[in-house]
Amino acid sequence: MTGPTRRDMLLMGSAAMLPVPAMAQETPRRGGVLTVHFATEQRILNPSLQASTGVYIVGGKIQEALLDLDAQGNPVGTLAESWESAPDGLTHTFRLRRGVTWHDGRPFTSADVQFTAMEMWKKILNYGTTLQQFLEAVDTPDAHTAVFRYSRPMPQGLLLRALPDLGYISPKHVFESGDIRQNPANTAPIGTGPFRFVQYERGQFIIAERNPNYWRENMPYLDRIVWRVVGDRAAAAAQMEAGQILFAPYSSLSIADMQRLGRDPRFEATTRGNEGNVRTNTLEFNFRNPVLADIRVRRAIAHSLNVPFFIENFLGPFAKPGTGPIPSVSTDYYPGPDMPQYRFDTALANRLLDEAGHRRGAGGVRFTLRLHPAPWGEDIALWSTFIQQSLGQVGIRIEIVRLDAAGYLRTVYREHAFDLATGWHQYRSDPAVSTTVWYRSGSPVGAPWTNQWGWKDERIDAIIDAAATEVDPVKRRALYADFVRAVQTELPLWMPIEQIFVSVFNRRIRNAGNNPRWASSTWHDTWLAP
Amino acid sequence: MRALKAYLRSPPALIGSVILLAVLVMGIGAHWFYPGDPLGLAGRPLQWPGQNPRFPLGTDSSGRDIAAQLFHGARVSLLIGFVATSIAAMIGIAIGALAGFYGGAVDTALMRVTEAFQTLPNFLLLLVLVAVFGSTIETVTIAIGIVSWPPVARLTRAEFLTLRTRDFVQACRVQGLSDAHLILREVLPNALPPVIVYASVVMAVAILLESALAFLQLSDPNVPSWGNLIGLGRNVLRTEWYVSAIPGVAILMTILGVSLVGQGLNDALNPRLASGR
Amino acid sequence: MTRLLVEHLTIRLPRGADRENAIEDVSLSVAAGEILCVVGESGSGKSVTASAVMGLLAPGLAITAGRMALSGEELRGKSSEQWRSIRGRRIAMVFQEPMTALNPLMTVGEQIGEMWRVHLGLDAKEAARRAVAALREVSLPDPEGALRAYPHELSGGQRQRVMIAMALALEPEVLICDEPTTALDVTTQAQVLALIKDLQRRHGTAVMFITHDFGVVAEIADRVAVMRLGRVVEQGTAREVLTNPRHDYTRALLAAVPGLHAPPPRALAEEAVLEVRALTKTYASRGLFRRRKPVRALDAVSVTLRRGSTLAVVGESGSGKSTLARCVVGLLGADEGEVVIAGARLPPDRRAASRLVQMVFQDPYASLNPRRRAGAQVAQGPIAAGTPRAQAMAEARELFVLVGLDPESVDRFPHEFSGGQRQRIGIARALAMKPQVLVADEPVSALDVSVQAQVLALLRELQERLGLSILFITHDLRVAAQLCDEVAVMRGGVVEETGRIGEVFAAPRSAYTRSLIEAIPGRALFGA
Amino acid sequence: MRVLRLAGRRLAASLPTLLLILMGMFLLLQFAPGDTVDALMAQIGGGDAAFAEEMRRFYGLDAGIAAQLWNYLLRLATLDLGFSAIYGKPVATVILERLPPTILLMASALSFAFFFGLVLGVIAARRVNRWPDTLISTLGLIFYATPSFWFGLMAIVVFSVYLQWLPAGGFSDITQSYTGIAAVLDIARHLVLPTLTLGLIFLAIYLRIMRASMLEVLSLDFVRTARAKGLSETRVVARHVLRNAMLPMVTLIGLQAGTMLGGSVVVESVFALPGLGRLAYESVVQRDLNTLLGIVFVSALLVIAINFVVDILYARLDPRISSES
Repeated sequence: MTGPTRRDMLLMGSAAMLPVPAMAQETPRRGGVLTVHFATEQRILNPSLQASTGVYIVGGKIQEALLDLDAQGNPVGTLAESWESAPDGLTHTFRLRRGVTWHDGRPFTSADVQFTAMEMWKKILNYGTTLQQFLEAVDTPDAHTAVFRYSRPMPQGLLLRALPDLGYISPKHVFESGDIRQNPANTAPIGTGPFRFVQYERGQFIIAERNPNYWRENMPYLDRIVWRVVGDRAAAAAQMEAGQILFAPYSSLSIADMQRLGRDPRFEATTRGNEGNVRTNTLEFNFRNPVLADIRVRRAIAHSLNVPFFIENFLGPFAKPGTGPIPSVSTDYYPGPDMPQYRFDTALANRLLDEAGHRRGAGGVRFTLRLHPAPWGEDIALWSTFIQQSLGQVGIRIEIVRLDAAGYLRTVYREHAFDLATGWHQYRSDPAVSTTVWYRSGSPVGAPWTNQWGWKDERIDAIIDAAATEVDPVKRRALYADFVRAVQTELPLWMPIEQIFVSVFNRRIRNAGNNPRWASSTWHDTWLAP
Repeated sequence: MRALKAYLRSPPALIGSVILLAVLVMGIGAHWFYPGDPLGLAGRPLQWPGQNPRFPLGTDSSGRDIAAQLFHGARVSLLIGFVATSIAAMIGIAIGALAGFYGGAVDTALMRVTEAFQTLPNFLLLLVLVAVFGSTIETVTIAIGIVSWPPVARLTRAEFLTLRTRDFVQACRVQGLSDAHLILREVLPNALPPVIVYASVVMAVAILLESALAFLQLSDPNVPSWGNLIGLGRNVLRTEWYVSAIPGVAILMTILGVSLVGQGLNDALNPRLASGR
Repeated sequence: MTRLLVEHLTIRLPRGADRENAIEDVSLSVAAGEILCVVGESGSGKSVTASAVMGLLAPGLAITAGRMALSGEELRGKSSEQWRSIRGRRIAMVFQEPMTALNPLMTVGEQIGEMWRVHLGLDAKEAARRAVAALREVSLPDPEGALRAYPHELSGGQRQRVMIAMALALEPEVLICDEPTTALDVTTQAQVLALIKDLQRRHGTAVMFITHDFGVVAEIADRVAVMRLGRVVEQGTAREVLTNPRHDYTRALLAAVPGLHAPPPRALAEEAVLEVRALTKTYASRGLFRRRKPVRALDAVSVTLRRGSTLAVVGESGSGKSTLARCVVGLLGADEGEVVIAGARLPPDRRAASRLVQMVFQDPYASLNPRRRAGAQVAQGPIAAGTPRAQAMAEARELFVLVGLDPESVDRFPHEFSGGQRQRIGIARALAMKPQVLVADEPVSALDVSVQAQVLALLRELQERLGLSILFITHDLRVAAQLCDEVAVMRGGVVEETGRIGEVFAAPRSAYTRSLIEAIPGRALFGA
Repeated sequence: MRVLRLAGRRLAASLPTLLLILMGMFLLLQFAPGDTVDALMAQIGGGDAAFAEEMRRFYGLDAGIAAQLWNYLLRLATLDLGFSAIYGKPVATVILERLPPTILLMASALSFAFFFGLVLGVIAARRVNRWPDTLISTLGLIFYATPSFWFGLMAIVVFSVYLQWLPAGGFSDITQSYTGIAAVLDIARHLVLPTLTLGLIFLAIYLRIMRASMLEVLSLDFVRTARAKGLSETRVVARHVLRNAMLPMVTLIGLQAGTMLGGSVVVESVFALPGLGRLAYESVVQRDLNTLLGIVFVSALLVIAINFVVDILYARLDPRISSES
């Protein structure tokens, strides 16, 4: 019973990347319960307070954002009907949709937008705080118009690309009194979305049902959505096969199970619908360790890792070699592959290490480094083992230090007690949202997934700041190209692998994956065939 | 001597010793059988046993040779077993001896501590110790040792309580010998046999605890332990179930060996059978 | 009419035992209304014979020859089903250890009632009624109360009466008693022996009574069979065997039985080496819930031991004699009063006290550390007191010779010595510290009669040679009479009577002492 | 009345133990790298330092260790277990939600292990050294040696995936809303494999203890008396031996309670059961001190309660205990 080799999997898998011709127009069927695998429980479910895929998978169906993305990945209005920006990028006006009500019956107005933007995005929402750093005020000339005013130019492209993830609106009348973080609505969300919250049993399940007076006519099609909490990946795969779970989002199953279910006619394993959620595997260097401060050592390390072999044999068809911090999927800002790359060349690696003065000592070991892998994600564990094995070949002994989530964050991002670290960098459709912060110096100690490498480059900082406020899209794209070329040359950290999250659907689900962030979006048009 | 003869005659002891010997040979001879680094990249990952002659037992999801990890893993499991058991034995015997010999307030206090350790679920305490002190192989072994001493303490205390009032101990007291002499030279040698037999149980538990920790991804990743291999195999359980099955069988056989040897020791050292008045 | 007949019975021992057969060519018979006493030392095969007759042979033992018949009916070869209907109904047995012979978790009533319910199928109420009658017949106080009581709530003597009631419940043809009174106090023993004789006479049961105590034989036996190493060496009526034994082994055994007549009184030194002044000790045993009423083990006890002489402290179990011994040695602290040795109070520091007083213990198998060599255990005291190791070991060899042991055996382990030899090692260990006073707590009661005599002789000889002053604790007045100059009789923590042993045993002043003397089995034969 | 006094004594005796555990755990966790806010940041995928500072103040982690310990114990005196950072609600409610699955799992595993351990132990002792004894003893050893999580995983593969007999995990099937008997049956179906997995090792232990205890009691004097009374072997075993042999088994329940609760951590994570065991594992990983200490407090109470019941059972079985008081 030997599975097919990885190569033919690659061929079959890539087919899934091409846009699938729309199904023959079947008439959507009303009713049915969509069960979703909920891998890690979240503390709160309110997407306007916490920006993470774990929250969107639930909150994204109950609350709605100003904008969402359409099938081609362009911004489309949800709570906002139309919008226009001033040429200087300082004011952006949104015309809000009329006749929309919250689940508790109260009307949706611009006051809700103002409160959410100023009290939540600007003060609490992770990544929102940096994005809305220069937001001065939100004017509400009438109940259905919201005018965002900034003290420094906010490129319209950046704002429109960021709002689908960082633009969820919460009801002002629920959150205005008391501490926003403690508000019970955070675990029993009230929104304008197609599904109303019913019940949350910790450690077991979350249930939401159809919102009868949803503003889109006779939608949603589904009666109910049930999110089942299953921590163990193998158990979740077994429950999918037993039909107890219909959809496993964001690569929540193990790589082997995703491919196995992909081969099963009842299921489809694809990256379709996740193009908006790209992540790259990182290799972070700590410059406080003098050995790594030497550019030749960093380059030698890069050259000693056979990335294509690792991807083909360990990650399967859902990953491909990365070319830099901005992934190929980002049509607006991807600078193309002809950037400085580090192909697999152990001879070159050894020569660079010799040049750097690290002779091979006892047992052929030049020096020892600690590697801190992030304790989530099966691919991170495989990648850190592969690093240990590969660097061992060029005489660098790697000691993997396994910590749990809290320990990892404090050790790497607060105490900087690491040599190498590896984890995920999530690209959120615009470099300024959560990518350039990995390189921009000056982020406070302890802030995870930011530049904590003890490294600073004036020139790169300048490019980042300029690009962040450059209104002209063409100039902005050129600036980011310079940014990528600079960081790929200097190599403060390396992003060799690009992966898109994988969704595993039961084929009974129709209209699945019909936009680049489908798993996080509202599912108003999703329906279940019998 | 008599106990050895009795030990070799009891069938469980023989089978147990053979199994344990095999595991010992695997552990000690690991570098001879599989010289390379067992965690090194040996070939394409997830090849079935027998599919590739170079890997009789196949490869795991990190492309490592399972057979190599089995041999090197034997060394790790036995090491953890022995070291953790000796830690547990040392703490257990010390506390049990003092509590059993002196009784009164000393006994109550020490028993409160033992009860505290036994009331608290030991795996939970193990989780906390590993979370606090990190999961290198040293901390894992010490943590297991710290968690498994209470039963040894209880057993030693029970033995000391009965032996302390025996005539030959009273005779030594009357001869003016110090408490230390009484504890170490008079009572302890007679209290040890059941404790030694119980050590086999502690060792079995220690190996199981390490594999459970590794299964929850809390053990030392730089060490080729069987538990790590089972944990790794968990992600490919449905397709390549052999990755978890093979180390599982290895753990089962080792503990079987250890328990059988323990049973054999019990028959040999058990006063009722051996001396027989 | 012969109830029980045993002819040429031979039972093989499993391989590796010290001899080939447990018993060889044993022929015995017990007629109705007759008590046959089977007497012999431990290892003589008397208990094996009893268990063979009951069909309860230990696993590993097999009957290889001979036959057994109950009222003419052949027993050997009976199926286990047939044996079940015979046991308890036609042939019953009473065992030695009353403390462990009854099921601790079942009431006395249930355990006796079982006999009628199983054998005769009576219902619980009828069985209970008969049980009360049976308990009254064995003159147990408050039979109704005893019915609901659990075994641990009764004394040793009461439990033995329950066993007898249980055995005789179905009026068996043969009753086998395997040393039923050995574990009892001498007064209780006398009552139980009288009870067995009376019941046997009234029911005409054939009784096979196994014992190692010739006194008991003299007290109760109609006929006697003497066994040695598995063979019956002599058999006859009690009078013949006890007054003119034909076999020299019997003659030796009879000679070893200590009589009550004390050797002529010796001149005693005036100086008191040990004075116990108004010693009081209370045990407040703490139950799980509340304090039980405090038990007064010693109540203002005062005794004096003259240098070079032996003072016997006699009394039944619970009289406080052992507590006294432990207080004198310093193992137990007393609440009030003091222990004075050679004029000075017993120092609390154990090392200092070890040069003044030493102790010999009762159980030979528990008094030596099984895991250490004999010589080392004798020499360890002096070594701890500062004597160099080589000299201490040399002294130990001399002491081994002194107590009659081969000096080379200092390197052997305890399990390689017999019971008697271990007691000699215990004595050597005590003497190694050259104490002023030697306390001997029941040193010979766990030994066979013949070995008992040798150890007593050794103590007498050592006393003369070394001028030892011995405090001798025992429950057996006859043993005390053989060795001690003076005696102190204790009861309930109080000294009833003291004086020269000859005078006290000849004309006891207190009624309790008189009852103790009269309770000695076979007093007429071996007595005054 | 006596029972209450026994309870009072048992509780009083275990109070210092409980205090010792809580303080020990509290201090131990202070050394853990990272705190609950780090865990929160890990979970939500980001957040700046201001956010972290603000959260630390909110959870009161900025006070000194002694202060934190002191007011924790004060609150504990009023049985207020504090607020759970992970779940955003009082620890007491979180634990009460997760208690039923663990208690159900432990109760069924314990009764399964005790009953079959008893039966197999008696059979093995009655036919000592013959084939039933060797078979049962070897099976016992194999069950003892099997790592529970490995057995669980293999059981899932065999019983729920290939044979589709039993559900692969979870506590109940929430897509259907069962009521009454159907709900009970549904939960029972979900608990079959976890009970087997958790109970296996304890079955091996009880089996061995029962066999040894039976052999011990069969060699005692009162059994010889019973046989001399002409009772059949079955009656001797049933009426006399069994009850005496049960005593060590009962004490074992008390001793094993803690280990069983420990074992449930692994079983609950393999079978995705929402019990205390997994909650404990998550609270360690999430550094949620209040929840963890709450679980330790509740599981300690659970073990003490079990030991109390064992004392009562033992006192009723063995008259020597109760009469001595």
